[in-house]
Parts: sequence; structure tokens; C-alpha cells
Amino acid sequence: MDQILSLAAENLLSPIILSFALGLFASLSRSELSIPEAIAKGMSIYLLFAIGFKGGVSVASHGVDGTLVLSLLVGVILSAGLPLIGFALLRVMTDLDPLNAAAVAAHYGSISIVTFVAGTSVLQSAGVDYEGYMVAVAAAMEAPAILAALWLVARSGGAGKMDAELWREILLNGSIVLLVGSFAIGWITGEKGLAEIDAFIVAPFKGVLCLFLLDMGLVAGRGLRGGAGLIRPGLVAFGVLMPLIGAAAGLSAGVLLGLSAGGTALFMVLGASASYIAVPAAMRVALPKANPSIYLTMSLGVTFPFNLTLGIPLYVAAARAFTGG
Amino acid sequence: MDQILSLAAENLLSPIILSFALGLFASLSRSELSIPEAIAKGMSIYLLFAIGFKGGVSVASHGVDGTLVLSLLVGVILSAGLPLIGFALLRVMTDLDPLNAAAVAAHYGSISIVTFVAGTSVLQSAGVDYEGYMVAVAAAMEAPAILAALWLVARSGGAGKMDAELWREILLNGSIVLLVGSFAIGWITGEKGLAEIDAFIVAPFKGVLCLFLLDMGLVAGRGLRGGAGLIRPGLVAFGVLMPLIGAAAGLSAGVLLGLSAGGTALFMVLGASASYIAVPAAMRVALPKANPSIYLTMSLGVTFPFNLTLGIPLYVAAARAFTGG
Amino acid sequence: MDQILSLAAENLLSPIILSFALGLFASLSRSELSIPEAIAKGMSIYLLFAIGFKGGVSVASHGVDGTLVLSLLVGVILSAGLPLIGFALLRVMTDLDPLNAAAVAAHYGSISIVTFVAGTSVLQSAGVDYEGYMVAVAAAMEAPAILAALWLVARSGGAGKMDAELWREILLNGSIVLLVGSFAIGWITGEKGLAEIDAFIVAPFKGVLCLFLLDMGLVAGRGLRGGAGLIRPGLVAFGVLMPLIGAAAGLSAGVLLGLSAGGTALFMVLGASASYIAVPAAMRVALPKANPSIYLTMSLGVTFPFNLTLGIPLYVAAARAFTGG
Amino acid sequence: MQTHEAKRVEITIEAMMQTRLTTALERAGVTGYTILPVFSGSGRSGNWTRSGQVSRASGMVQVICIIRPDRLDTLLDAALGVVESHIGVISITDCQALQAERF
Amino acid sequence: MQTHEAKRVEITIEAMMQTRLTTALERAGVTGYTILPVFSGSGRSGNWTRSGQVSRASGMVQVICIIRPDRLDTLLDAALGVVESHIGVISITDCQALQAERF
Amino acid sequence: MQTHEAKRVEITIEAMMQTRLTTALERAGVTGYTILPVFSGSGRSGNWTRSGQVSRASGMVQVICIIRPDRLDTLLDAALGVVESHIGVISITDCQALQAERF
Ligand SMILES: Nc1ncnc2c1ncn2[C@@H]1O[C@H](COP(=O)(O)O)[C@@H](O)[C@H]1O
Ligand SMILES: Nc1ncnc2c1ncn2[C@@H]1O[C@H](COP(=O)(O)O)[C@@H](O)[C@H]1O
Ligand SMILES: Nc1ncnc2c1ncn2[C@@H]1O[C@H](COP(=O)(O)O)[C@@H](O)[C@H]1O
Ligand code: NA
Ligand code: NA
Ligand code: NA
Repeated sequence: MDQILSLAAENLLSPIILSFALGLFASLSRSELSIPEAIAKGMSIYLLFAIGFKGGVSVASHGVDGTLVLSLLVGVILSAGLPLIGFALLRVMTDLDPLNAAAVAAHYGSISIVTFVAGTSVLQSAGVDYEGYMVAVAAAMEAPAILAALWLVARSGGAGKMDAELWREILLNGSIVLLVGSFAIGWITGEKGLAEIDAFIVAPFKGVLCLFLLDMGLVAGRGLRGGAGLIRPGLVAFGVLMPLIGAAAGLSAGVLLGLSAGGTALFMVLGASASYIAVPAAMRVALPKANPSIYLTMSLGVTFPFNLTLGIPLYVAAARAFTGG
Repeated sequence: MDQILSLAAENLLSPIILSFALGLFASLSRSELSIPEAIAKGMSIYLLFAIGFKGGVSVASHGVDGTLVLSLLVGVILSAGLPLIGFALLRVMTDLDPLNAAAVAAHYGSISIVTFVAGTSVLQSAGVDYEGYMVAVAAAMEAPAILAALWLVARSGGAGKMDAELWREILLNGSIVLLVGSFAIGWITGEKGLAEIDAFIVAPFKGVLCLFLLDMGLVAGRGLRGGAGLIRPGLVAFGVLMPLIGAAAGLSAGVLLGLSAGGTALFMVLGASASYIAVPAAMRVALPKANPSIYLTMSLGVTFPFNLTLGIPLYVAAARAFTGG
Repeated sequence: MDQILSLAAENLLSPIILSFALGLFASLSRSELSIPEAIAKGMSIYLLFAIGFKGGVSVASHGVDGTLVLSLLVGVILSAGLPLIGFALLRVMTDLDPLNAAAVAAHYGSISIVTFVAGTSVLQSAGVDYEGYMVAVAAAMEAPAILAALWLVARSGGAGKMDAELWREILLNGSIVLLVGSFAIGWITGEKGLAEIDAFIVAPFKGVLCLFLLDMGLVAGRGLRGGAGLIRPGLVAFGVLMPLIGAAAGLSAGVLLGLSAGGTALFMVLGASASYIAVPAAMRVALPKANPSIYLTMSLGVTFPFNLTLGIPLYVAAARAFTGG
Repeated sequence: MQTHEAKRVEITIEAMMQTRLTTALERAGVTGYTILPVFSGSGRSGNWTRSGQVSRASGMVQVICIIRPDRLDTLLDAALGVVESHIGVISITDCQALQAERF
Repeated sequence: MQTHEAKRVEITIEAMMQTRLTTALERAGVTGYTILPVFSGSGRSGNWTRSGQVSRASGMVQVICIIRPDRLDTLLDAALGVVESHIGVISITDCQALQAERF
Repeated sequence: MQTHEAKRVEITIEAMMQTRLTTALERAGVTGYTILPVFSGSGRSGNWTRSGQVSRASGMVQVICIIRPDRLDTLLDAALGVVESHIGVISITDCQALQAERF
């Protein structure tokens, strides 16, 4: 318990979290501080490329066995399964209609890569290792949740618009391609490749993450200002409960697969985190009648800060306790 | 004297100044070399975050005493007082009407953070230490000058438009929030926080500053091409004299407060520098009839290059002489 | 031969080439992965500044003799001469009309700075030194090819639009000014200047190059998707043959001038590479009736990948063989 | 100066729908269009701005087509098919165009 | 195709005044607008470009409103109140809009 | 509200030709214009997008002039001189402008 608290305290006072808080403060107080769209996108490309590459290099160094394939499979199942739980909970805990409930649920099956990155950074500070292929699991978990949500809508008598074009967009969305691509490059080029570019992708990584979280704080604060009216207590409760359920699922997965403490913690982070890039975009196409203010505020304004501040230290502590790592 | 000259010569031939000169040359010769707005903003966010953070860490390491509060206070007084001197001088030395004189004067009471950053970089090369909280003084000096100028206009029978919205914009403008925010983060996280992100905010700092100054050279040159006709000899003389007055005020402040040689030099730099981001923006709202070509050209085209090339080495030398540092 | 093959294999599996391949794959599979224009421009400014600066520093360290001037002269001759050969070949090998043949030929006389940068990076990995002033040669080779092409068009009875404005645009185009300017800054400030900013321009260089090549892959793939129909076998053959001719010319130049193995290899790279920034832009102004899809696809979609993957290792091997380096 | 009657159609549509719209326009025989970036906006579904955004979920683009009056209906049918169930605005203005052969 | 008479109002205004303008528009009951970035411009007060700029002091944005003709005067009053003492340009065009319920 | 008849001329032209066009406009006595960035487009010469581009060779900008009707022909002559041999589109719309002294 002490360990959890000290990890949580340390986490809360890290430059990363404080940068997010600064962004949140700035936008809630309506400061005109803003980060250009191009810079935000540039940082996100950098982070995806770096995290993917490092994952690939780690796989190249430590080798892989069947666990990689199993982990991917379990990730897909989690991503498709969590929306079903989320949907049922939302229908009970809130007054969202099936359409909006399915749209929100899709976000919780999928993942947030920056939460994942923040998780790896906490692990690294704590000196805990993790399986490099967890970034591939992250990529695998992006899309299945979307299909699950569309199935939920169809079942409720509604109809999402799923066409070939959307399939391609979902499976080849920018972050999946970049993450999997740089993972492959890291795997192919290994430690030698890393040595060539580590001054770019390793050393400055945390600093870039700080500025990126500053930006996320700005965007989240703006969303909260606009969407706060929609987010009733039931939804807030869901936004904190659902990540705990996702984390529990991730914990079971990690333990069953026999992953390391770090890998298990990251599986929990993936289960707990909610998408705010890929899924919202897909929802605009497939479920245009669902209200984006609801799902964006839930994902970015409620669950993301919860995971970032309290969730991650909790998941790391739990993973260590259960794996003995 | 020799020391000043050698410091000046060294300064003039540093990559930072030469990058500014390159930008100036490129835009004066109408090369189409340009830096995208988003990149310029991104670099300025980086510089503000880095300089604020490092200032905070330095305060965390060395502790603070009452001098911090006194310095802030003196900074505010300087910022509000210098425009009065500037206004009087402008009315004598130039034929600017009260409105334009007040607008120009406001810029000289406020500060230019990139001049401050260039000052810290010269100090660092010369191995001179300074009080970390000087970045907080810089933030405190941004706004008071604006109010002084509006008071001057009102006194001359004109009327600036000062509403609650503008108050908020001035006090919560992006650079103040970022500078003070990252200062706080640096203070809270201290050396430990710095260790996590120094590869991002310390090592590459000077290189980014070079590219930023290249951009400032481009923008200043464009301004000079457009505004040169407006800048009569009297204004140019003011643009060189006023920073010397501001620097003298900063010198007195530093000596009175008992600051180190570096801190005193930075106080001089703050006194001498003229705003080119926050104040011009506020003037467009509060004094829309004042001519932006005049104040922008004065600040960016005359005083900034003067401080960058000759001013800073002079201020550093003077601060050392007077503080015995 | 073995050495060439192993160098080629190593090159093909470097993060740089794989990043280009990833970009190509992403755009050919119509993923929406994209890099904002501002970020692409920012990276290109960074690369130009860094490569110019390092070239200048190298000249400051090793001194210059008459070879610099001779090399510049030979570079100009190559740039103006290669389009004549290219034009003749195009008229024989393809059915391009004189206008389009001249436009394409201009690209092959001029140079691609990113191919040059990739060349330096291969040399560095292989531990081969080169003359720092080769970046000045690169700058000198940008423009003459354009004039040669306009002369070819005039000779064929057409008329390019060459006015004073275009002259200025060509000679003061952004990349020339930045490359020559940072070369001068590096030369002036020397090793001391480099020490101040090497954490910015040296260490992260290769990583930035990877992301830039990712972007080039995206752009090249998009071009191939649009322009593939225009690129008949004859053109593809030209796109592979012409760089070999340019490289042969560069080899002769390097050997005649008595350059080092590295310098000779870079002369070959310059001869072999085809412009995709400066020349296409000039062609839009001077030869608006020439079809941009043809010259852009040739330069970026055919010759650039050829040089990047097979060309550079071949040129390095040849240069070493002929100079005994 | 010889000018020609034309229609200027301005379609403000979600960024995510851009490709679907242009594909539909091309199928409907539209030979040219120009797409402007949009920085921010406000409507019944609230405010949005692209500032600091990574996701394409919120944000719009503006597609401008200059077309011959007789092709207007075909274009609008195609556009409406895409826009209908999505947020967005379509406006049509009479204009004069030069160089009739170009559109 | 069912279309409706409408007005397209295009207000080019200093970036610093954007929030003040949109607040005024919202107070005047305008239900929607779209804001385009502007890259550069020229007028009686000289040239400007956003290229390389950090300060918001020089630079404009373009606010576009499609509104019902009967609301035009209210909108213009609100806009003029903000624009009057500032540099900027307002133009009004007759247009046709689809989906009347949307504006 | 006092408004004035005016023309809104919208010239979509290659980015490389921007300075040549504005110089020609200024010579023809045009006192103001606004330049919008263009993100992508499609026409007889194919598709293009600025995404990821470093070169200015492909890409367009949109120049907007609000002018008095009697100055239209001078402006069009000047613009056509530049645009003619280049790709691009010119459209002219009748509009109302406020603050006649400003243009
Ligand atoms: N009347 C209008 N005039 C101009 N743009 C509008 C208008 N109504 C909506 N828009 C744009 O369309 C987007 C979506 O509108 P809405 O569906 O009403 O939320 C807004 O954010 C604006 O960018
Ligand atoms: N006639 C015009 N047509 C289009 N835009 C204009 C016009 N006049 C002014 N502008 C825009 O408004 C800005 C300020 O104009 P001004 O107050 O005349 O300097 C200019 O920089 C242009 O962006
Ligand atoms: N009918 C049109 N409506 C709007 N923009 C057009 C139209 N035709 C061409 N354009 C724009 O002008 C560019 C060049 O057109 P083109 O010369 O037909 O290839 C296109 O890429 C579009 O940006
Ligand atoms: Na999840
Ligand atoms: Na000052
Ligand atoms: Na060449």
C-alpha cells in the first residue's frame, strides 16, 4: 500500500503529469495558450515512431516465442469484449440511448497510445522491464472494439454505416501503420539500428512527452468546457469504473499469458485506456448520429486523466503484486 | 574595455547571432526562404518551456528568500515606469502623436523573452551564474507596461479600449502561462525532474535558439522592408537610447537588490528589451488606431538587433563591473 | 563485389531506407498516414541547416585550397552539361516532346539534397571521410541545370519565360540560401560553434532523416499512384540509366580534382541525383506547359528510390575503388 | 472580358468525410474542386477548433466547386448523398467564370 | 432540389478580434459560422503574412456565416460593432442554401 | 445598414505565381486582397495535396479581392496576364460591401 501511494505521489509530481495539469489549467482559465495542430501531429508521429521502434528492437534482442501470437490474440479478444461489458454498464448506470452507449463503449475497448506511452515511462522510472511486443498488442487492440460497437448498434435495431472504405480506414489508420511499421523497422534493424538513432528517439523522448501532454491538457480542458454539461454523475462513475474493469481484464490476461510484471502492467493500461484518436474518427463516419461531445469528453476529459494520475501507478502495483515481479 | 570588446566580438561571431543575420539577409534580399508559422510557434513554445523549467529547477536547488518577492516587485515597477520615460522621450525626440508614442513606449516597458534567452546563453558561455527566478521576473514584467501605456493615452485625452476580456488576455497570455507554469513545474520537480527531461530541454537548447533567431531575422527583415519608410532618424536614436536607459534602470535594480552579476545582467536585459509578441497583440485590441508598422519595426527591427549584438555584451560587462562578479 | 553487396545489403536494411519504404507502403496502400506540411518543411530546414553547418565546420578545421574553387566550377559545368545528355537520351529513348524532355532533363542536372544527405550518412557509417565543402558544391549545382533546360527549349523553337524575378527566385531560393548561409556560419564559428550546438545538429540528425524519408516515401507513393500511367518503360529505363551517367561524370570529376574517396562518392551522388524541390518549382514558372506529373514522378518516384537503395552503395564502392580510398 | 455564367458551390463538411465527398463528386462528373482548410467553427453541435488536435474526429474542410449551371443538380445530388446524415453546410452562389474551357 | 434564399457573410478581421467577433455574433443569435485561416494579405495598412510569425498581432481570419436574409441586419450590426474601429472587410453575397433547418 | 455594390473576385492560382499575381494586381491599382491557404485540389491536371510537401511546385493559393464594379475589368486584365498560361480558376461574384471607403 505504501508502495502504491509513494508511486502514485511520485507519479503525480512528475513533469509529465504536471505538464498535463498545466494544459488543463490554461484552457480551463481560458488562456489563449495553444499548440499548433501541425506541432501536435508532429509530436504524435514522433512518439508513435519512437515507441514502435523501441518495441521492435526489444523483440529483436530478446527473441519471441508463441506468447507474442497469443498476446495479440488475447488483445483482440479484450478489445472486442470490453465494449460489450461497457455497453451493458452504460445502459444500467446512465440514460444514454443504445447508439450513444455503443459509441462510448467502443472507445473503452480500444486503446490510447499516449496512456500506453505514459505507462512505459512510469515502468522505466521504476526500473521495471516489459515485453517489447506489447506495442504490437496495442496496435492490435485499436480496431476490434469498433466492430463490436457496430454489432451492438445493429443488434439494438440501429444501423452503422460500415463500408469497404471504412474497413480500410480503420485497419490502415495512420497510428496503426506507423506503430506497426516502426515496430517492424526496429525488429529488422535491432540494436544496431537503434544505436544510429537513439539520440533522437530515446534521450529526448520524455521531454517531448511533456509537451504532448501539455497539448492534451489544453484539448481536454477545451472539451470539458464544452461538454461538461453532458457528463452527468453516472457517466463520470462509468469513466472511472470502466478502466478498472479493463485493467482487471488486462491483469487476468497478463497473468494467464505468463507475462512479466511490466508486460502485465501494460496489458492493464491497454485494457483501462480509452481511445481518443482512432475510434472517435471512425464513429463520425460509422455512427454520425452519436454525439461526439459525449464520447470525446468521457475519453479525454474523464478517463484519460484518471488513468494518467491514479490508474497507472495502481496498475503497476497490482501487476507487481500478482506476478511477483 | 578589452573584455567588453572581446565579449562583443565573440558574441557577434556566435552561431546564434549569425543565424539572425542570415535570416535578415535572406528577407532583405527577398529570398523566398521562410519558416512555417507552426514551426516558429513550436520553437517558441519549446524555448519558453525550457527556460521556465530550468529557472524553476535552479530555484529548487538554491532556495529562495525575500529577494524573489522584491525582485518581482521591482520588475513590475520597472515595467510600469519605463513607458513613462519612453513616452516623454518620444514626444521630444520624434514627431509621433501621443497615441503612437504611448503604443511604442509600452513595448519598451515590457520585455522580449528571446532577448532574455539570448542573454542567459551569453552568460552561460561566459560561465556566469544567475538567479533562476529571473524568469519569473521576466513574466511579471510582461503586462504592467500595457496598463501604463493605456493610462498615458487616457491622460492625453485619447481612450484605449480596456475591457475585462483584455485583462484576462493580458494576464493569461500564452507566454506568461507557459513561462510561469513551466517555472512552477521545474520548481516542484527539481533536479530529479530535470534529469528526466534534460536531454530534451538542455542539450539541444542553443541549436533550437539558432533556428528561432533565423526565423526572427526573416520576420524582422520583412518588417524593415515594409516599415523602413516610417522609421525616421529620431526613432532610430530612440530605439538605441531607450534600451540603454532600461538597462541602466535594470542595473540599479540589480545592485539595489543585491543580485549576482548574472542576475543583474539579466535585469538589465529585461529593462533594455522591447516586447514583440504580447504587447503588439494587446495594442491591436486596446489601441487599434496606433500604427503597428511603427511599433513592430522599432521593437523587432531596431531594438532587438541592437540588444542582441551590442547590448547584451555591454550589459554583462557593466553588471560584472558594478557587482564585482 | 562482395564489399558492394554487403554495403548494399546493410544500406537496404538501415532505418533510413526502411522508413522510406514504410512511407511508400503507407501511401500505396492508401493509408491516411500523413505528415503535416509544416513539419515536413521544418525537418527540411533542420537538415539543410545541419548539413550546411557541419560542412562549414569541416572546412574551418581542414582549411581549403584551390580545389574548392575548382570543385565549384566543375559542379556548375556538370549541372549545366548533364541536361544536354539527358535531353538527347530522352529524345531517343522516350516519346517526350522537346518541352517535356527539357523539363525532365533539368531535374537530372540539378541535385537532390536529401540524396546527398543520405550519401553522407552512408559514408559516415562506413567511416569514410569527405571534403566538407561538398555541400557548397551541392548548392552550386542547384541552378545551372535550369538555365541549360531553358536554352534547350529555346533551341527547339519553344520559349521559356525567364524574367529577372525568376533569376532571383532561382539564385536565392530557400534551400540555396540556407545551405550556403549555414555553411558560412559553420565556417566562421568552426569547432567552437559546433560544440555549442552539436547536441542539436549532430546527435539527432539520423533520426530526423528517418522521419523525413518516411514523409518522402508518402509523397513519392502518392505521386506514383497519380503519375504511374505516364511513366512508360522508356522513362523508367532513363530514370535508372541517367543517374549512372551522372555518377560516372561525378566520378571523373572527383578523380580529376584529386578528391578523397568520400568527396568523389558525393560528387557521384550529386551527379546522379535529380532535383525534386527547386527545379520543379522553377519549371512551373518558366515552362508551365510542361507536365509536372512526368518530371515529379521521374525524379521522386523512380530516380530517388534507385539512388537511395542501390545507387549510393554502388557509388561509394566505385569511388573507393577508383581513388584507392 | 468574356465571362460565363457559373455556379460556385461551397460545401463545408467533416474532414473525415472529405474523401467520400470528392469520390462522389468525381463519379458525378465534377472535373475540378479546391479544398480549403478550416480552422474552427460553431454550429448546433457546438464549437470546435483544430488547434492542438491530433484526431480527425472534430474538424471540417471546405470544398469549393465552380461548375456550369446545368451540372448543378447532379453535383448537389451527389453531395447530399454524402452530407445528408452528417453535419455540414452547402451554399450555392451565382458567379461569372473566365476561361469556360477550364470547367 | 429544394433550396432556400440565404446570405453568405464573409468577415475578414484581425486574429486578435476573433473571439470578440464570435461572441458578438452569438449574442446576436447567429447559430453557426466557420472560420478559415488566412495566410497573408494587403491593404491600406500595408502587407502582412503569417509566415514565421509567433505574435498574433498581425494576421487575420475569415469568418463565414450563412444566414437567413431576415437576420442579416442583426448580424451586421453585431459585426460592425466589433469591426468598426479595426481593420477588416465585410462582404455579403446572395446565395442558396440546402437544408434550411440547419441555419 | 448602408451597403455598396461590389465584386468579389476569387483567383485560385499556383503558389509559385502568387507574388507575380499580387504584383500585377498592385500595378493595376488594386488596393487590397486576402490570400487563403489551399489544402488540396483536383482538376484536369490531376490531384494534389500540400500534405507532407516541401516543394512549392504543386499547390495553389486563393486570392480574394473585393473591388468596386468599375475596377473589375482592369483587375481581370491584370490577373489574366499572369494566370493565362498557368493552371488556375477565376470566378467573380456580385456582392455588397460595407464601409466603401475601405476598398
Ligand atoms: N450557418 C452557418 N454558417 C457557416 N458555417 C456553419 C453554419 N452552420 C454550421 N456551420 C459549420 O458547420 C459545422 C457543423 O455545424 P452544426 O452541424 O450546426 O454543428 C460548424 O461547426 C460550422 O463550422
Ligand atoms: N479590397 C479588399 N479585398 C480583400 N481583402 C482586403 C481588401 N482590403 C483589405 N483586405 C484585407 O484586410 C486587411 C486589412 O486591410 P487594410 O485595413 O486596408 O490594411 C488586408 O491585409 C487584407 O487581408
Ligand atoms: N471547377 C473547379 N472548381 C474549383 N476549383 C478548381 C476547378 N477546376 C480546377 N480547380 C482548381 O485548380 C487546380 C488546377 O486545375 P486544373 O488546371 O484543371 O488541373 C485544381 O487542382 C483545383 O485546385
Ligand atoms: Na481499453
Ligand atoms: Na524593457
Ligand atoms: Na544530378
